[in-house]
Amino acid sequence: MEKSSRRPDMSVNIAGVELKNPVMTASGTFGSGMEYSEFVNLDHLGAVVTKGVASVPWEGNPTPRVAEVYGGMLNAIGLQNPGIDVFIERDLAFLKQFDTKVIVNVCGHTEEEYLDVVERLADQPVDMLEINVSCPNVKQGAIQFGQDPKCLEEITAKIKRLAKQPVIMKLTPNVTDITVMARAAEAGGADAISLINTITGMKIDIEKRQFVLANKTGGLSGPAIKPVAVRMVWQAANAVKIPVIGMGGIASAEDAVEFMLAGASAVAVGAMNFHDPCLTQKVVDGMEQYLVRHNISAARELTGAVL
Amino acid sequence: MEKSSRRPDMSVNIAGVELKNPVMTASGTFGSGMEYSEFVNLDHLGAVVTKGVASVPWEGNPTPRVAEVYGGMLNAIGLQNPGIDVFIERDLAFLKQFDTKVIVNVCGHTEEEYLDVVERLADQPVDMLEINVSCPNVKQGAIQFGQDPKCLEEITAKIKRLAKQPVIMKLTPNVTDITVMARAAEAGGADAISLINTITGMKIDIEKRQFVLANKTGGLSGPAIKPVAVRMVWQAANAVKIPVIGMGGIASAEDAVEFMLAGASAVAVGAMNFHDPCLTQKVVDGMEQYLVRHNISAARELTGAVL
Amino acid sequence: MKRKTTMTVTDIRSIAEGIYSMTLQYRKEDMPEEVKPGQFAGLYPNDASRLLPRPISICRWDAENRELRFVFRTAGAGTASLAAQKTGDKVDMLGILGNGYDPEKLAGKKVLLLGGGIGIPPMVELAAALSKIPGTEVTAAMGYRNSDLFLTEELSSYGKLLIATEDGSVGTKGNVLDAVRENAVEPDAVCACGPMPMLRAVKKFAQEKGIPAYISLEERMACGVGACLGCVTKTVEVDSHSHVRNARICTEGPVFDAQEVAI
Amino acid sequence: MKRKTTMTVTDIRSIAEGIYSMTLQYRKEDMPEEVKPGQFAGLYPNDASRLLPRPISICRWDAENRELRFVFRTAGAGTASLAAQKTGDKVDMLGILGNGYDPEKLAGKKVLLLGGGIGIPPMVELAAALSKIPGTEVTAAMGYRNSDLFLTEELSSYGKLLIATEDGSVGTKGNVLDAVRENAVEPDAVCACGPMPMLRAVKKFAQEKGIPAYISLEERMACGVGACLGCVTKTVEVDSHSHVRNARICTEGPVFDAQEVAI
Ligand SMILES: Cc1cc2nc3c(=O)[nH]c(=O)nc-3n(C[C@H](O)[C@H](O)[C@H](O)COP(=O)(O)OP(=O)(O)OC[C@H]3O[C@@H](n4cnc5c(N)ncnc54)[C@H](O)[C@@H]3O)c2cc1C
Ligand SMILES: Cc1cc2nc3c(=O)[nH]c(=O)nc-3n(C[C@H](O)[C@H](O)[C@H](O)COP(=O)(O)OP(=O)(O)OC[C@H]3O[C@@H](n4cnc5c(N)ncnc54)[C@H](O)[C@@H]3O)c2cc1C
Ligand SMILES: Cc1cc2nc3c(=O)[nH]c(=O)nc-3n(C[C@H](O)[C@H](O)[C@H](O)COP(=O)(O)O)c2cc1C
Ligand SMILES: Cc1cc2nc3c(=O)[nH]c(=O)nc-3n(C[C@H](O)[C@H](O)[C@H](O)COP(=O)(O)O)c2cc1C
Ligand code: FES
Ligand code: FES
Repeated sequence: MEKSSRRPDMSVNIAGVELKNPVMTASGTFGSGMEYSEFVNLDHLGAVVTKGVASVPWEGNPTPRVAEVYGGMLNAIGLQNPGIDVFIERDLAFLKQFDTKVIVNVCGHTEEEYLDVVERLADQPVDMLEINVSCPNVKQGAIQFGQDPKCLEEITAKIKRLAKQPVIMKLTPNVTDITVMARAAEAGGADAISLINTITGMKIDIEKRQFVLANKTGGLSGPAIKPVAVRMVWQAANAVKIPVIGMGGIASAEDAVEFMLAGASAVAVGAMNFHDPCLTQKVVDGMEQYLVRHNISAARELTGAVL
Repeated sequence: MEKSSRRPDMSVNIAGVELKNPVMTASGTFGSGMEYSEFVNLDHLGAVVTKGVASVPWEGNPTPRVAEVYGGMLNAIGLQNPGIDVFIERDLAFLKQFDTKVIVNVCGHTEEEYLDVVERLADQPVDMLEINVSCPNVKQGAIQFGQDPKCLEEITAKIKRLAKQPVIMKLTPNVTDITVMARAAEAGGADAISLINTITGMKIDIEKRQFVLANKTGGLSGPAIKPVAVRMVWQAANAVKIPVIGMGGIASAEDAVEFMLAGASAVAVGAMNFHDPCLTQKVVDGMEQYLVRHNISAARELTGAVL
Repeated sequence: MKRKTTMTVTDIRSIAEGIYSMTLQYRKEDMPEEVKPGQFAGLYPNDASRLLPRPISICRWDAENRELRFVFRTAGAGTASLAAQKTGDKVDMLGILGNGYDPEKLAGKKVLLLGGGIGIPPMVELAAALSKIPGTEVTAAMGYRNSDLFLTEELSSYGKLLIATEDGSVGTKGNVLDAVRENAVEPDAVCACGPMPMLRAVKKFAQEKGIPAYISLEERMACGVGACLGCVTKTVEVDSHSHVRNARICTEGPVFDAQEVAI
Repeated sequence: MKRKTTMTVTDIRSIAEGIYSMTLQYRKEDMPEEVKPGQFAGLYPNDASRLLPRPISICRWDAENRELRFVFRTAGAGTASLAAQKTGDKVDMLGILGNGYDPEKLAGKKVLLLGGGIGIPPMVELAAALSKIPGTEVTAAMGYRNSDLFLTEELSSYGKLLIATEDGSVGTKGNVLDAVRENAVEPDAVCACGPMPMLRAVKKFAQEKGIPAYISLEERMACGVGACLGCVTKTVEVDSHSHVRNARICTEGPVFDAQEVAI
């Protein structure tokens, strides 16, 4: 087989936004990019997706907030965040320095809180919004939007009316049928969907006979959930026309390619950043090598290309 | 702390059936006990749960039917089975030789098929029935019973009307809210519930760019799913009064204890039998040692005993 | 009796590009009663995240030294982890698995052994077993990709050895059946192991000649002991265990009469 | 700069029941600019199913030999896997993490170092650093369970060493503060690391004496670099990074002014 001598085109287009490559960070696993900028050059990433931000500062859950489990981890951070004001002033200002797209993950307890953040971001240097309607770790609100198709469609529509940037709805895997939720987001006017958020799990310390997490349950992420995530991305991508951003346990460029083949237009690296803080860069490089090895001229050709 | 010198009481009672210990085999991972009887003395197990059996022989799915994934495996066997006649004649006859309880796992495409098997087993040496309304790998039927609470309640009630043995309804984790399904089974008259069945997953071979399983999707099992299983067992046990049989990724006695603390009255060892064919025996022994170490006089005291 | 045992690596080396030979020794108390050619074992990778045993055919059984020899290709992470073991390391093994070939059935015959690629290793133990049966004549035809041959020394010590290479660099250019035709071999029975297209051709070849063919099949396995029903092959008749047209390769196989499987 | 680097084990041994001392050497090109007492590193278990780094305090930094010494207890499977490493093995490490103690702030003072159990190791590097600052006087009081002591030789070489044991078999019977009272130590500042009840007592002790106390906190961590917000401690005032009453132990800590955290 002849190999093209030109470097493959790594760029992808999500809802009109051109990313230099399909590799993003998964919200909440990369802070606002600041901490990991010591390890990777943010200029090399397709996009930085920030930790969820709300209209006011949130304290989050009591500790322990994280637990290691076989092949992954549980977290119940509870969406601690400094609130939109500090976020704009400090975190967005920091991210503006880099030649990468900025996607702000938005959380809230109520519809109003989501809309408040979306509005505040309207005139900010933000490329897309990702709406977290799927956090399993906050008691009140949030998860219901992500588990009821009617609620999801409605909140999507309301956000779309206000938002000045393309809107990605982030779906929870804790549902019976992900295609129903994907279609609801699409019907509400979402420009893209991203999945999966964490799967609710639990760990008990059998010596102390107590829950390891103060919150009792937490969200499972890491390589353990990858097969479930790939399946849901495949189902969702086959159910809607809008682009799908795939994530869940990506630990290598090969995993990222698997998500693209299943139907993702871009991917996000999450908990495995904690295992290897340089992982995002390695995924970008490895994906390019895969394209070269398979003589594929553009990353976007991978999307849904399972035979 | 003073340690009791008497051996702890390992027996548990599930719906009136006294098991010598809480350790069972998970359906489909232990054949009908014959294959593993070369490795473990079946007399030492609380119960043997057989591979799902239908009213007539089923061919199952095309191959590949299994795939290894990080920390577990995917399977899409498609419930291949020799049918109830051969099962009674050969497999039940074999199991009758052992001093252990026999739980027959029942599958079907339609209500009639389930009821047919239940009826055929009425006068057989069977201690309990486990109804698999949760197999993700058969195209037609089955899964809908397990994902719709009304269907689940109805089929449970119909089975209960016919069954001569206590009925365990086996729940699928592929639902939004496991407590709804647990309550539906209880409302239908189930004597116990067991969970979790496998979580639907997928693996793509990125070199060949094709699905690894002929069925495309398959059920994920093994240590990877344990945190999800423990969470669901805890939720279900807190939602119903009937006993819960816990499973999903058990790889050690410690894992089994974790399920008991979460609320299970008994546990089943599944895919990890394939990793260690002697695992069931080790779980029995290790659980007894745990009880001794913690000065707990009876295994049943573990149930729900997380603080 | 099947058991999961901890074996000791007594020899490990690369014998061709990406092909490893690994010899594992039993502890005295773990010795199996019998090992037949064509049987296999499940080797566990030394990696806490990969839990299933890898089915690998027995290449050679040395009862005196309690040693099993395996020859395998590094196909993925599991076999790569096995290839990284060193002499003295421990490897967990599930064995002995499968039915194997039946040398008695082949006694006194002109037996043609066909091996393709990583189907070659089990032919060594089979050739050794057959060569011990008086009046039995062994001809082996082995197919390689190129001149990077392996196990030829072992094989040629038990009978005539023909070689086919895809690139024609050694022996017949083409596959093993090309070599058989080129050398006008006229066997009474065939035993084969290799990729599916080769096995299909062998089945046809035997059918045409009206001779029995015993072929060793491969499929993804989970349990290796007949419990999970993961590893079935389609059969022509209803299988006596499954009562459907599926036979478990790990238990009823991996060696089947070619005319009985629907490949 | 923080980096994930591959280190080489140059020494590993058990120094008390269940307590291991492990020395890791940097490759030349990976050398950190600075290592402060009280800082820590994330050590990765050699187990493909356990993915998070284990936070372990730096017990000693030997810049000349590019070596970090760690002393840890085998608390679970991760530390057990680390304890099973051998000289010459490779260990992945994320470092250098956290703020550490600030020896300059303590210059010229009578500093009391308090360590309990597995909180003892970081006190060695701190004692070494303080002992180099002219006019600074170090008294260390270390609490052990029983006579199975460790690191006492190292500690006593930098100043006065008091010992408390739970069973009274060596030194004062009781905890480190019992030893401090028994010996009527009157420090200008306290630095402490150990279990939470001890740290609470230290906070109270310092408050009563009106002296500063710097305590090193522990919490379950995922990233170790401030990104996941897993490892927070409650603070008295709103934290300047988080803008809530939570500070990240891995980044703003692990060493905090005791009066600033709500423990
Ligand atoms: C009865 C039998 C005998 C075999 N004998 C040999 C032999 O002597 N030498 C040799 O090199 N290979 C042999 N194979 C093939 C060998 O089992 C696979 O190459 C090996 O399992 C690949 O494992 P991996 O982890 O490196 O690859 P991966 O692709 O990472 O494996 C992932 C999973 O798929 C399974 N798998 C992948 N390829 C195969 C395959 N071809 N057949 C069955 N399972 C597969 C693995 O066991 C594992 O569970 C035999 C297979 C069977 C069924
Ligand atoms: C800043 C800091 C410095 C530390 N310094 C030392 C030291 O010098 N020597 C020493 O022996 N121990 C130290 N610890 C505690 C040490 O991190 C834990 O004992 C270790 O992580 C246990 O890992 P494991 O896999 O053996 O246990 P497991 O219980 O199997 O670990 C499971 C998970 O919980 C985490 N975990 C368990 N216990 C603790 C704990 N006490 N603190 C934080 N995370 C925990 C592990 O990191 C892992 O992610 C320190 C902890 C922190 C936060
Ligand atoms: C510590 C942690 C914090 C997270 N915080 C958020 C968040 O604030 N908003 C959100 O949408 N998802 C959050 N997630 C979910 C991840 O973005 C991602 O969807 C999930 O972890 C699956 O990917 P992974 O397996 O690669 O981690 C968080 C995940 C982790 C591990
Ligand atoms: C190969 C295989 C076959 C299975 N067949 C059945 C079945 O016939 N009926 C059933 O109810 N569950 C079946 N299961 C599900 C298991 O009984 C169990 O619920 C699940 O695998 C989770 O447990 P584990 O993680 O310990 O394997 C099967 C699982 C596997 C791996
Ligand atoms: S591998 Fe399980 S039946 Fe063959
Ligand atoms: S461990 Fe992630 S913020 Fe501290």
